Amino acid sequence: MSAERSNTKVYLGVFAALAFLTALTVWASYLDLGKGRNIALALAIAFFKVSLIAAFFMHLKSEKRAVHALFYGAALLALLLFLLVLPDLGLP
Amino acid sequence: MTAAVHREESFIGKWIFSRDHKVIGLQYMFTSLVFLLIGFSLILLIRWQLAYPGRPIPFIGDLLPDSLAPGGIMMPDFYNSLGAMHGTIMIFLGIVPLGVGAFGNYFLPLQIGAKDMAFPTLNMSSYWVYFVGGVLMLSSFVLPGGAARAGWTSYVPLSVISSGQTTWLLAMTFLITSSLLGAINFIVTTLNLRAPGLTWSRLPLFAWAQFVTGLILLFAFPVLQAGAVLQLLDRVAQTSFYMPQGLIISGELSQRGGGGNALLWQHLFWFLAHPEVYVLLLPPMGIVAEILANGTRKPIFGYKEVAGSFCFIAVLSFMVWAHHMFVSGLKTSLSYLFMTTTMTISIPSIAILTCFLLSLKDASIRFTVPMLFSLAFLPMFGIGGLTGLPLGFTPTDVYLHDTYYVIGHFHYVVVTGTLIALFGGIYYWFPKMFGRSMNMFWGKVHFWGTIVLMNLIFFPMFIQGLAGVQRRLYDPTVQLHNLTVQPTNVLMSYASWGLLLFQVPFIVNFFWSIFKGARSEENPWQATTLEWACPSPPLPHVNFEKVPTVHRGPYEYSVPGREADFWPQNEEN
Amino acid sequence: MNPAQSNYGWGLPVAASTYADKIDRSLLILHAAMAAIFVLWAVYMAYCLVRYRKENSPKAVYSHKSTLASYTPDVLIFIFEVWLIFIVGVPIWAHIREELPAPEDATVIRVVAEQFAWLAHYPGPDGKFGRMAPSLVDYANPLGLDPQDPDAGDDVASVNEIRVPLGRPVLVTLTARDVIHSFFVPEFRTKQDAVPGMENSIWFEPVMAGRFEIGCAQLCGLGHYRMRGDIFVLPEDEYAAWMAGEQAGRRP
Amino acid sequence: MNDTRVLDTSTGIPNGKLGMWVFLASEVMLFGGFISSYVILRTGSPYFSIPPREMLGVPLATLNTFVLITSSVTMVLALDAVQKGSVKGLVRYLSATLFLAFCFLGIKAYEYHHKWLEGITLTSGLFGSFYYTLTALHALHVIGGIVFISYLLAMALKGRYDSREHARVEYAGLYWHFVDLVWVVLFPIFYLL
Repeated sequence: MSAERSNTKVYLGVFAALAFLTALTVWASYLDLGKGRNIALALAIAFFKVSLIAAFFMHLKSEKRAVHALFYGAALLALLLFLLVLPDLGLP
Repeated sequence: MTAAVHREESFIGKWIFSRDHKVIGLQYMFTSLVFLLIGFSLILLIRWQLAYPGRPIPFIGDLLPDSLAPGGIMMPDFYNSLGAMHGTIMIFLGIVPLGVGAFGNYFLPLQIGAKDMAFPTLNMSSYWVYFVGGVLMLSSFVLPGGAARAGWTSYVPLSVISSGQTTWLLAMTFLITSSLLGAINFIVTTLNLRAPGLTWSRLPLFAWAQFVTGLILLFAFPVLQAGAVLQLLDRVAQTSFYMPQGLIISGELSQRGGGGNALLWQHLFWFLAHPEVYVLLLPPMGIVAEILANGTRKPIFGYKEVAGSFCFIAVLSFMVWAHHMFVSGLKTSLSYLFMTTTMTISIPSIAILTCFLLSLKDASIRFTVPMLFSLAFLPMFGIGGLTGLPLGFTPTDVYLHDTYYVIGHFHYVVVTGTLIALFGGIYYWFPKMFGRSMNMFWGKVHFWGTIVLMNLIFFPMFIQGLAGVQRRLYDPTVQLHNLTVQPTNVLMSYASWGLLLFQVPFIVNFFWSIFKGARSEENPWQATTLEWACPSPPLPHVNFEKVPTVHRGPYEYSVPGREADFWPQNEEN
Repeated sequence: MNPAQSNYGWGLPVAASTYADKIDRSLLILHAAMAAIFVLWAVYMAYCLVRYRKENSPKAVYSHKSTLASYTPDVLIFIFEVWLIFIVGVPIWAHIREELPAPEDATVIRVVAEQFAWLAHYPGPDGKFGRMAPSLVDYANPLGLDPQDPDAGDDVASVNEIRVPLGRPVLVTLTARDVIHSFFVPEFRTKQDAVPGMENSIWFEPVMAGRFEIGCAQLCGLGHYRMRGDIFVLPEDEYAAWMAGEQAGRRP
Repeated sequence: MNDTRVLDTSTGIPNGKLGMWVFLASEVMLFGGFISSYVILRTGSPYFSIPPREMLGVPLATLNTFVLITSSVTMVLALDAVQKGSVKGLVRYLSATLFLAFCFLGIKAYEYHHKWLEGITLTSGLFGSFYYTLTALHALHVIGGIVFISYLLAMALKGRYDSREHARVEYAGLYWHFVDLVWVVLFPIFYLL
């Protein structure tokens, strides 16, 4: 049963982390670190939160290879679309 | 899984809203064949206009409403909608549902020894969403505003300001949803419901092709869904995702907020559309692999190379899309990248073709009708693939882009490549689907007529392309540089009407044989894959009497030391 | 000076610009390679179809190993493509796209594409383009040139006709007003989409005088087929006389 | 942690879970397409005017993010409860998730109304267009989640789920966490940058 009990503690821990990160990202947005660094910081925090949710809440950690392949495959292709279109329309 | 209690279903349950993958496969087949015929007949009207510009269309001319073809003479707007709907219907309503929807739904579960798809209800709804999308797309001809007229690629801003596009976009959303539902089913079924012993290296190449196609559909279609929603909002809600600042449309300055970018739609569209053309290509390659192995009585040469090339094509197809945009204002640095990835993706296609050609060596070739179609696929797809090289290579693409060379290229790949292979698939699997075989004499008549006439239609397109004839021209004779090659249009038009005649034997043969064809036993072609291990037509809902177990690779033909020259996958000894 | 029908034959139109022959050579190389590959494949396949017919070889040979030799077609074509891209392709593409001539020693023209006409805008002797205002667009003033702007005083506008002097490169800045068009001159082997909201510039240098045809290569609506124009390549003196005539015709 | 039923699937993952993950992969590409278009036009188009921060209502959006994260936690606790066999816990947490989802929609509706009056409308500029399109699409997914979870709640009240039979709760959890995950990405790119 102890394994079961610790589950709840893990979830509450992740919850606290997510709440803190949300507050952090809002606070960080008020800092003026220059346009590029602000974007990078906000996206980094968002990415960290996303991986927290995926790993613990969606139990991605304990899933089999096939699911990992799907998750990373989709994320990679979304990034590919974004990275390859940006230079064309991005810098006028 | 307790044995399915077999309650007697009503006609509606059994045929209309059936959850059996075989019935859904047949529904897809009949609907897509009807749509192929409709799409084909649209282009026959265009062929008259291209051969004899401005002259009234003989028989059908006066049947057409005056708003479209006054006095039987086709108007440019009607011409553009015929061209746009021909492209859309043939690709999204005809070939993909036939290759993926019909053959995939019917034979993927059989080839992996499963009772049905992973999610039968999802599978049924995918057909009915496709059906609604198809009806909506066709109804756009009669709705006010007429059919879409900005090409099957519906480039903005033309597609935002011209009429008929809203129904096109709505119908496309339905078709995209249907393909996504189908893709989810294909991936989970292939991953999860394989018969015991059916490892990945024993999976038939047709099943490999359908699985990889499912993955391509899954990752590529949602991006067009996003693009279509943005275009729909641009049309309906006056937003300007794609509409640049300060457009002057027929004299007046447009009041839109502006700020959008016209190239964004091309990026989103081609991010889907290039993987989509590989969705058109992979299932037929799977079918050709099956038929070639069976017809040459020899394992396919390089099974691992072909399966690996399927996956390599699937991955690379997401990195080549901008070769459609070399002259559209794409930055030159990007065009170098996309030129290289496009050339790299030609390698796996050549590898697959080489493996198929090397399968003919040391073989014992039977010239059955499916084999005729598969053998014809090889040179025809060869021309299609090779003519893709000058289009992927930027210096030559500058001249050949948007000319008839491009149309010749993709028709050689899609018509004399994919469609011929799908015809071969119909002749090959007809006995399994209906328990009767099609008439082989009329099959050969259909084959020779179709192949010869298709070449008469599509090969002159390269000559026109090199002469610089642009595509989608209502009246080519207005441009002086098209005059010399104009006679080819007359030849191509007569060939296309002849092609319609040669489809009649196929249609009659197809429907006549369902009821009156000669009875055929379970394994008429003496093939080795699992779909031949069940009665034909397979048992409703359970397919196999007992779940087959797989003991060897998919193409064990002419195994030394065995008297029968084929060794089915599910036989123990 | 009608475009002599001899410009266009059954093959490629006449090569009338400096980089046209580069493109023609690439076309030739590619089509020769394609023909060679196809003929080799066809001969091999025909041989197999005859030699390994069921009658000639009743028993097929069972084999699973794919020899290394089976990769030769792929490797050969890959090497050909690498050579084609990096040795032949990249230099030509850079030459066509990035080596734009300097404005001072080229004829600079702005071409605005609209639904179903090409509007050409010459800067005139002062070399500066006048301001254009969408509100001023009307039949007499298709470009919407602003009369008050001093630069616009000597600007020349023309519809569906472009005149350029022989012997100097032409720098064309392309844009569109409503939908995407595509500026295509078969003889110069040049093609570039005119995208509304963007300015794409291309260049070509005619090598012969004459009249060459402009076509629209991107579907732009019901008039797409009749959106044609002419480029007149005039000898230097005739061009100067024409420009002088245009200036003289202007109000003093 | 996986349910202990003998798994007759070749990969060992139950069909439903694999199906949900495959569906979520396509959703990643759908939102990926939208977000890419937004970021591309925002960096590329010179006419992309970004409204001042006060008009965006950042504090309210932060609260909204907090609400959605909490609903994600209650969802995972609901799954945890049913795995331990306590149907009462399942019902309690599912209702909490539903309540929080409705709160999210309520705050979102108020935000829409407030912004529309402030002048950010669908056609006021590209920011407005993208803001409403993307957040409306996300809200539709939230509504889809609400329908799914209320169906689960009804079944749970009928006692359909126990420590062995609760696959659908897990799949609804996967979907709901994905919806929260999308909002976690949408929040900074709309409100903070």
